[in-house]
Amino acid sequence: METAVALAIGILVATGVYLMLERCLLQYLFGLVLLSNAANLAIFAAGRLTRATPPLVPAGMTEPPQPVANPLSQALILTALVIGFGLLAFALALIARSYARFGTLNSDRIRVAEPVTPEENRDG
Amino acid sequence: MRLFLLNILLAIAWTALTASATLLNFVAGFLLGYLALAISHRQGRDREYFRRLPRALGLAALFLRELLVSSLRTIYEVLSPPPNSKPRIIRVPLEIRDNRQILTLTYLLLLTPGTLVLDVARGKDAIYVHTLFAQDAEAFRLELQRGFERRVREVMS
Amino acid sequence: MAAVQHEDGSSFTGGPTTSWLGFLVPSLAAGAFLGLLSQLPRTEAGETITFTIPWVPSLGISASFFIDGLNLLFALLISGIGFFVAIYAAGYLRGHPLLRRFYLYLLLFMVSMLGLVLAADLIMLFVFWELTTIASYLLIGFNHEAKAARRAALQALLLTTLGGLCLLAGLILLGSATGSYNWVEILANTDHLSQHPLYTPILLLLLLGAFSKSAQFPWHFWLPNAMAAPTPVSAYLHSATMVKAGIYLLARVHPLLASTELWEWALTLVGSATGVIAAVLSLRQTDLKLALAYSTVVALGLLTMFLGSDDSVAIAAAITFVLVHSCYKAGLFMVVGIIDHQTGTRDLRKLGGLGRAMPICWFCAMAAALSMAGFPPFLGFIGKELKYEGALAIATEPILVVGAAVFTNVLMVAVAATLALKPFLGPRRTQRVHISDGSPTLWLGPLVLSALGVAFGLFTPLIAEGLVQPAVATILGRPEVVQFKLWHGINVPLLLSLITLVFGIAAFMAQGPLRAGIGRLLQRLPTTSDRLWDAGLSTLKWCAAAQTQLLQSGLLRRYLFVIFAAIATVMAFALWRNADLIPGLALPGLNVKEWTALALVAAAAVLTTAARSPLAAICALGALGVGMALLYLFFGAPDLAITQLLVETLFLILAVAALRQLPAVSSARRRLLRPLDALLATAVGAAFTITTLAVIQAPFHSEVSEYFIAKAVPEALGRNIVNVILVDFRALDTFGEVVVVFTAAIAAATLVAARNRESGK
Amino acid sequence: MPMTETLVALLVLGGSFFGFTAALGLLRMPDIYTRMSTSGKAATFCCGLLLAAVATLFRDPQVTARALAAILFLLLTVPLGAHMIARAAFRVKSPMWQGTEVDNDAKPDSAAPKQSSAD
Amino acid sequence: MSWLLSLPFLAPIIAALITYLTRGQPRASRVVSVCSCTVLLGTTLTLFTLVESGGVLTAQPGDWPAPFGITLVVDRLSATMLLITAVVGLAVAIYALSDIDTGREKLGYHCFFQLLLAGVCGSFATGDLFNLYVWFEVMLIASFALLVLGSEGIQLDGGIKYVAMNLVSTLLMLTAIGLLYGISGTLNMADLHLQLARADNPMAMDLLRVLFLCAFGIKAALFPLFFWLPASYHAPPLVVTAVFAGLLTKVGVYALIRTFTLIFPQGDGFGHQLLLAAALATMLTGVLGAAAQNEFRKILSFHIVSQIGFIVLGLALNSPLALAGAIFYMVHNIVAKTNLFLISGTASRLSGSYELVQTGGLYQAAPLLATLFFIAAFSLAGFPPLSGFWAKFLLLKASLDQAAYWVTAVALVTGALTLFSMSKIWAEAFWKRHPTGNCQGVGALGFGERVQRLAPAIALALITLLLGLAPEPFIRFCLSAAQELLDPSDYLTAVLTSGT
Amino acid sequence: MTIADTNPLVLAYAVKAASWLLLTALGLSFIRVARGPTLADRVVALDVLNIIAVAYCALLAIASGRAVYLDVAIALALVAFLVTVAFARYIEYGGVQVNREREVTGDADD
Amino acid sequence: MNSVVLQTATRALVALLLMFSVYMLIRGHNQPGGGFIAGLIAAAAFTLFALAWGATAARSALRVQPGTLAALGVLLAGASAMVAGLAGEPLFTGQWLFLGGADGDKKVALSSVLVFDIGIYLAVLGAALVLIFALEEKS
Ligand code: NA
Ligand code: NA
Repeated sequence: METAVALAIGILVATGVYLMLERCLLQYLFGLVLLSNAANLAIFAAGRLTRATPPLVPAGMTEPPQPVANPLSQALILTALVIGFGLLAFALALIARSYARFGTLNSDRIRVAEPVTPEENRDG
Repeated sequence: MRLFLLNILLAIAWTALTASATLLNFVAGFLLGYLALAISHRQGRDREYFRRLPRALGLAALFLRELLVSSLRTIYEVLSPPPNSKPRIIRVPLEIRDNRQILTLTYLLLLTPGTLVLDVARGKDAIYVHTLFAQDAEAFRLELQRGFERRVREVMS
Repeated sequence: MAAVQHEDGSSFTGGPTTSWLGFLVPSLAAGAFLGLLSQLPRTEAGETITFTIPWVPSLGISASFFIDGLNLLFALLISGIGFFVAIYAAGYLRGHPLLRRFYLYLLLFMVSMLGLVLAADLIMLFVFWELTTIASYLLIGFNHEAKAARRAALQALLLTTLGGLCLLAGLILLGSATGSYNWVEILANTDHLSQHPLYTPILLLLLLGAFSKSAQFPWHFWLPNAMAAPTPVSAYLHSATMVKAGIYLLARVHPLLASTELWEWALTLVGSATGVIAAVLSLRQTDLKLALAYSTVVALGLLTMFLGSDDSVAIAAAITFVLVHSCYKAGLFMVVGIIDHQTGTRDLRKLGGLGRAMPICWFCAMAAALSMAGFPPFLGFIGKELKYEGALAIATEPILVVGAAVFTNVLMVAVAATLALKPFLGPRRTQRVHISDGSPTLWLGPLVLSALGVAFGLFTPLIAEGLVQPAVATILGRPEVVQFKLWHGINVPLLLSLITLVFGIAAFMAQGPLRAGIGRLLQRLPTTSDRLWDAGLSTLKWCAAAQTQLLQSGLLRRYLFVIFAAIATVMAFALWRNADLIPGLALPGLNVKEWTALALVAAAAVLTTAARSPLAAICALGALGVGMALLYLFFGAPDLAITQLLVETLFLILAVAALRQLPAVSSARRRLLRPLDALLATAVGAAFTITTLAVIQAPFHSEVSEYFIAKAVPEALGRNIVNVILVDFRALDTFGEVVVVFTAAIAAATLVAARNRESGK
Repeated sequence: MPMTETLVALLVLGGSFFGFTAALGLLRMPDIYTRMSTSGKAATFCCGLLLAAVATLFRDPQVTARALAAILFLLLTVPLGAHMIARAAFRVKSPMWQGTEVDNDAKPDSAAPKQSSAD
Repeated sequence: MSWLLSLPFLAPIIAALITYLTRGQPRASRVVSVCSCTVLLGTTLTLFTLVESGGVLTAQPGDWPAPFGITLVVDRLSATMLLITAVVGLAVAIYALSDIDTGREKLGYHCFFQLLLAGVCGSFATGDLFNLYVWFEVMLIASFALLVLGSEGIQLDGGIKYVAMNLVSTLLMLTAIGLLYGISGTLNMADLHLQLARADNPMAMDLLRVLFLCAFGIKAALFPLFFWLPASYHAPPLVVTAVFAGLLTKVGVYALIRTFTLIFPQGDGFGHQLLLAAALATMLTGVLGAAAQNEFRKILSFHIVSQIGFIVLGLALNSPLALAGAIFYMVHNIVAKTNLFLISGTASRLSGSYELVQTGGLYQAAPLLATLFFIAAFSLAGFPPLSGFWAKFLLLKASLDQAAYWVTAVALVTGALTLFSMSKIWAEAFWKRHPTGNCQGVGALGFGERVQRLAPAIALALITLLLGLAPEPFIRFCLSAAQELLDPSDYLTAVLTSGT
Repeated sequence: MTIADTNPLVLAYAVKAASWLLLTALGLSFIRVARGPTLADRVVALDVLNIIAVAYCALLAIASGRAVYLDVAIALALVAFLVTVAFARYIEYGGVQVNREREVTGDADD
Repeated sequence: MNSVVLQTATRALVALLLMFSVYMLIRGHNQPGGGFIAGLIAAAAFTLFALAWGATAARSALRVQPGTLAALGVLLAGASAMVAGLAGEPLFTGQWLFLGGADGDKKVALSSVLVFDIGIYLAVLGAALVLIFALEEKS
């Protein structure tokens, strides 16, 4: 099953990268989401995939009776998920704000910070 | 509402007394409590509560029947070759005006396979229903008004 | 050749007429001079005086100083001439608004220059070397509002710094090769260095440093340009002292490095070329200061040429010439400065008839010029005689050396004559009426320095035994006896002197045609060093601009492309190194539900990419989220599944809300198929697949997670091990994480708030 | 108790069959309205039956409560979502299967009717 | 110890929350911000002294022993970075008092600034790789916020590029950390050192090496991953640029140092060769990029890139002297670079522009500012006796000791070109006459503003001078820090016995 | 209590069959998500996809005998419709006007 | 969104979601759930409110500014971490107070860990709402 998951990671990365190379900022954002999922899946795989029990200890026991899935990689992904949510949300807001400001989502056309000619370096 | 809460309390008491915290036991306690309350509240304004429960059960029964019938029809519809039903969009005028009643009615219709509430008219005096199985618009309206709408009004007013 | 601004000669207003620094600096110089002079007897006796305080012991660097015959000579020159220059500056820059800064820079320079020659530590020497560069930069750019001054300052700074950096590398290598950074220790054992594998790099690096500082060809052009500095600076830094730092360095390393042909050839060729070229250029100048500047380059070239030799006479010639040149050249510069100050010009063609109005200046000019031209009984004569003698003694290529020496001296005689006669004789050509020698602060320096030329010539033994002989002994690393005589009898050097005088006077007479001829010659040259410099700078700027345009294109997708391409490249490189270990693709082991979830994830990813509308893409992301959640669920991670779904949901809601502000079908015309991007994306994806496989096919060390599983209930009192990790075992992560989310949220809100403010306006 | 297991099996099979028809309906139905009519509810039933199966199988009050809660939540949320989409589609006059019969008085009364939201 | 090691990030976080809650009253926020930075300075000074005298300090928040719980660990490198962060933080906090407008203050400037400090300090203090990721994120998101605060067009554009590329880096880092966990089963950096030494998985190790190199390379602005920096650093308000210039890329470099000394020691040199190539290319492209610029901040921004190359060069050479040089260079550069940006702010305040063409006259009008600039700029160019000289000296000597002459040559050329840019600024902004003659002196500023703008610059310039004139204590410190990096046995012992 | 120790024959086959059915359903709904054609179609399909995922959670609970999966089902049941509602609003009220389209996207054909 | 059905249903659903979120929070230490999940669910509740009644109404229903809520949440989490520090233990060490019997799962435990989780709950809720409201109010 490792191979399949690794392939899925590869597909997520490839599609993510492909999207990020587009001009439209929204596509960039979607690519980022894909990449972010790839990262989480990679951590998940790195913690090893087991069709084991969820890492919960049943009431009345001090340790799980049978092997459980790796709880640490899960905790890491949880953290990464929530952080990723924050970052993606910020990126989204930034893109929305930029559209409001520049009237375009085409990153080729957003040339205020690095203008094509020096004369264009007027903020307005 | 006061009586309903009281009924719940009684059910909890029953569950506690019997020391068996199962859902079934709770339902049993609720029914017992209901009977007890119905007996102890023979007079008074709160009689409404004891009328409403059977009606609600009646509504539920109607709903379940509709559900079953139209589910099967839907399955047939999906599995059979090209659509043999006649989709319609029908405006059904309503008498009920209370939001919660409209909501309940809408939910009932939405949950029934084959019918879909598309919109509530602006004055809340009608709903737009998309239906798969209605042969005749007028018949559908009447059926709905006499069926679901009436019962909803009875239970919730 | 950039025109030198004449502004510094006019009188100034608005600044302080004097400053306490105007007393301090000369006093310090005089103090230093006297203090150093008191050490003369000890160095004469061959003693080396050292003084050390620890500075950076962990690198073997100390703040150590020493005085021996060689550097005492330089130090006396620096402090002595510094004294007169400081006094001269008081008169010259009287009333200049930046007078105080001038004194500070001058002081900085003097201290650094003294430090440079007296430093016993190689690194200390470099420190002071660079400090003199800085001082020189600030002083050349003193007239900072003039573009030419800024250009000249930059030129001098860059050239000397480039050389300085080479010098630093050379000094570090020298330190490594000899095991010490201390001159005294290094010079104590000079035998093996020429055999050392690092000899050639050390030598070349040090020569680069010395040549650039001492304006050797082809770096000679910065020095005339540096004449943009006020005249006291030109007199002090750019003729008497700083430019001789390179000479000092050559002399200093002479015992270590001079034993090879490389040394001899390098110094002889570069020095003679410098001398000849600068002499020609010098004759051409009509600006007095520029003529002096080129003649300084001539002197530096000759000095280098002599230091190429291992012969004691040549070395003695060099040392004597250092002394002589510093005195007469500083004097001449100051005279020119006074002329400029008084008349407002230093153009030969506009000057004349000043002799009566400026008698002291004329006297000084005459005395210095005679010394420069090498007339007896001036010190310059002895210098010149020694030069010829030394030239003849140079074994490698006597004809070349003698030829260069005679040729340059001929031209120097002409230049000297021009300087001493042209401005002072003939009709007055300037408009100004009140022309005089100016205040004593102005003429004191030139007077004393020119007079010294005569005095030294008359009291030669003092000079020979006290100054030159110890220096020569130091350079050669063996005791030498140097004797000066005004009359050697009739010999080859005397004959050469006579030839020099005759041809020199002839050249003076014919200077008009000569100047024109040189001008024509120069015009035929394809380029000059100065023009090359400009071309170099513009090439640099062009390269910089081209590189920036290429790399920093301003296009986000291009940036990302390069980044991903870099990632793919290095990962491919890493894979290539381990090509034999690349795991095979063993498919299997998955049951149908896992396959479905994975397929859903993959298909949703592809759909996101292929979707024509952002909203369709968002729907695809929703499906992707479900697929991911199912995967997590299948492999025992319900918490993750829930969180994934919740996060996905909230993000999608946010995205849809944001999209209400964005163009609905923004990608209607996007190019779906971009082969290059696809290739890159596939490469990166493949690299990640292989990396993941490489990682997870190895056995896993589960000690840490086992620990959490074992301790969750008994010690952390929780049954959901994931949650226990989050809130207890690794609570710090979680804390940081909520900080991130908090920050992200308020940051995003800030973006929107700014918008609302804007639209509210 | 084989009875229980059999009941569970039936519920499971019935439920998943509903799920399958729901998805099939999505594909086979000609327009958005008919798709919604056939799919959303069927899927909800599917869940309801499966959750009932869970409750039956576990016979643990906590599990039963959660299964009932899940059913309740589904019954509350799914129709709501469906209605909102249907309303939106209706109001923007999402394309309708040509065989649909629309009452004369059944015209959407949204404030500003828009073009179809085809994407 | 737990308090002391937590305070560097805890204090700014608490300060951030307070300033957020009081964001309506900028005056309160200002006081809190400066106080927090002062506390930070005190704490980090204490840490520095303790580490200097007593070696590696550790703490186990949550009281779970290493390598299971997260370890906070401060060794010489961390202590140095923490201290310099506090210094820069305080300087910038004071400068910001007169440089940040009330509008931005109300939008939460102080809050984000404190969070940035928290992220930076957390990154330096943690001994756990995943925790490092978390602190990186704190820093990153705070930097996003600061960059776009005020939402001017140029900020948004710069912000897009900055965010876009840094998020790629973040995801790379996350993936790399996850996969590294897959090889080693641990996240504790000391434990990673031991586990990876045992791991027999050369391909995965090489791949992860390069992944980390790319991830941190983007953060550190290495060639060819640096585009985000020149694209954005001139966009935000000046103090923001100043603190970014000082700290952000250095956190990336710090992470590179940790990665390539502690986690992936040299091995067969593959990683270090890549680092070396990247470092040299970075030095040259950065400095050439600067040569093409004509705006004060853009020139400085490109120089950041170039100087990152220098620091990474030290890491790549991997000798005690080189690493010491890298650390010294880093500290020197943080101080000088931050100061240059602060000075550029005052310069543009007085002369009206950052564009060199439109500025001038400061040499006469503001001699103090000119002096400060001169010190910082020539220190950056590596002139003695300023701090930059020793930084350069250490690296040059290290490269010459290894007979890496090409490296020396590149370093020398870079040094000269650095000087070219610095003198360009000097000539244009200071020496040249102001095109309109409208150049004010420092005296034109109010007393408060004068102090707030100049005191930090003076303090930083004094540090530059001090490090240049009396470098011995710090060089010795750097040498032992480098020793500690190359032979982490003390570090390992301290961490792996922590909390047991 | 897992399938293995209850009635293996009936229940296990039922679960297996149910699993196939639901997974197929998942795939079919995804096809509708992909095909659209209108946004509403995609959203409805996504909704169904979510609900079937809820069902699959229940199935997992039965198959594994672990009630944990119910929690996932509940959470999904509770929040999935939110996306649908958000989309509904988008469909009804729309994004920016279509006629700004050309001006804003400007994706030239270069 | 001006829909009778949505608005009316929302009243019930929001209450339900909020209750469920508290449930997930409290049992999170022993069952799936915890501060994040619970916080996100609570955020979903208010999101629904905002969708139905508008962000302004949702904001006033929350009564506290969401940003303030988030800040307080982070502060609470930080404070719970520092409690241990005051008790002389390393920061973030769990502090437990047991009420009732000392027997396994029966006892009622109050702990700094729970407070920490509540802090996270508030922080995540507040932060998510800041985002939602910001983007909703814009549109
Ligand atoms: Na993520
Ligand atoms: Na920098």
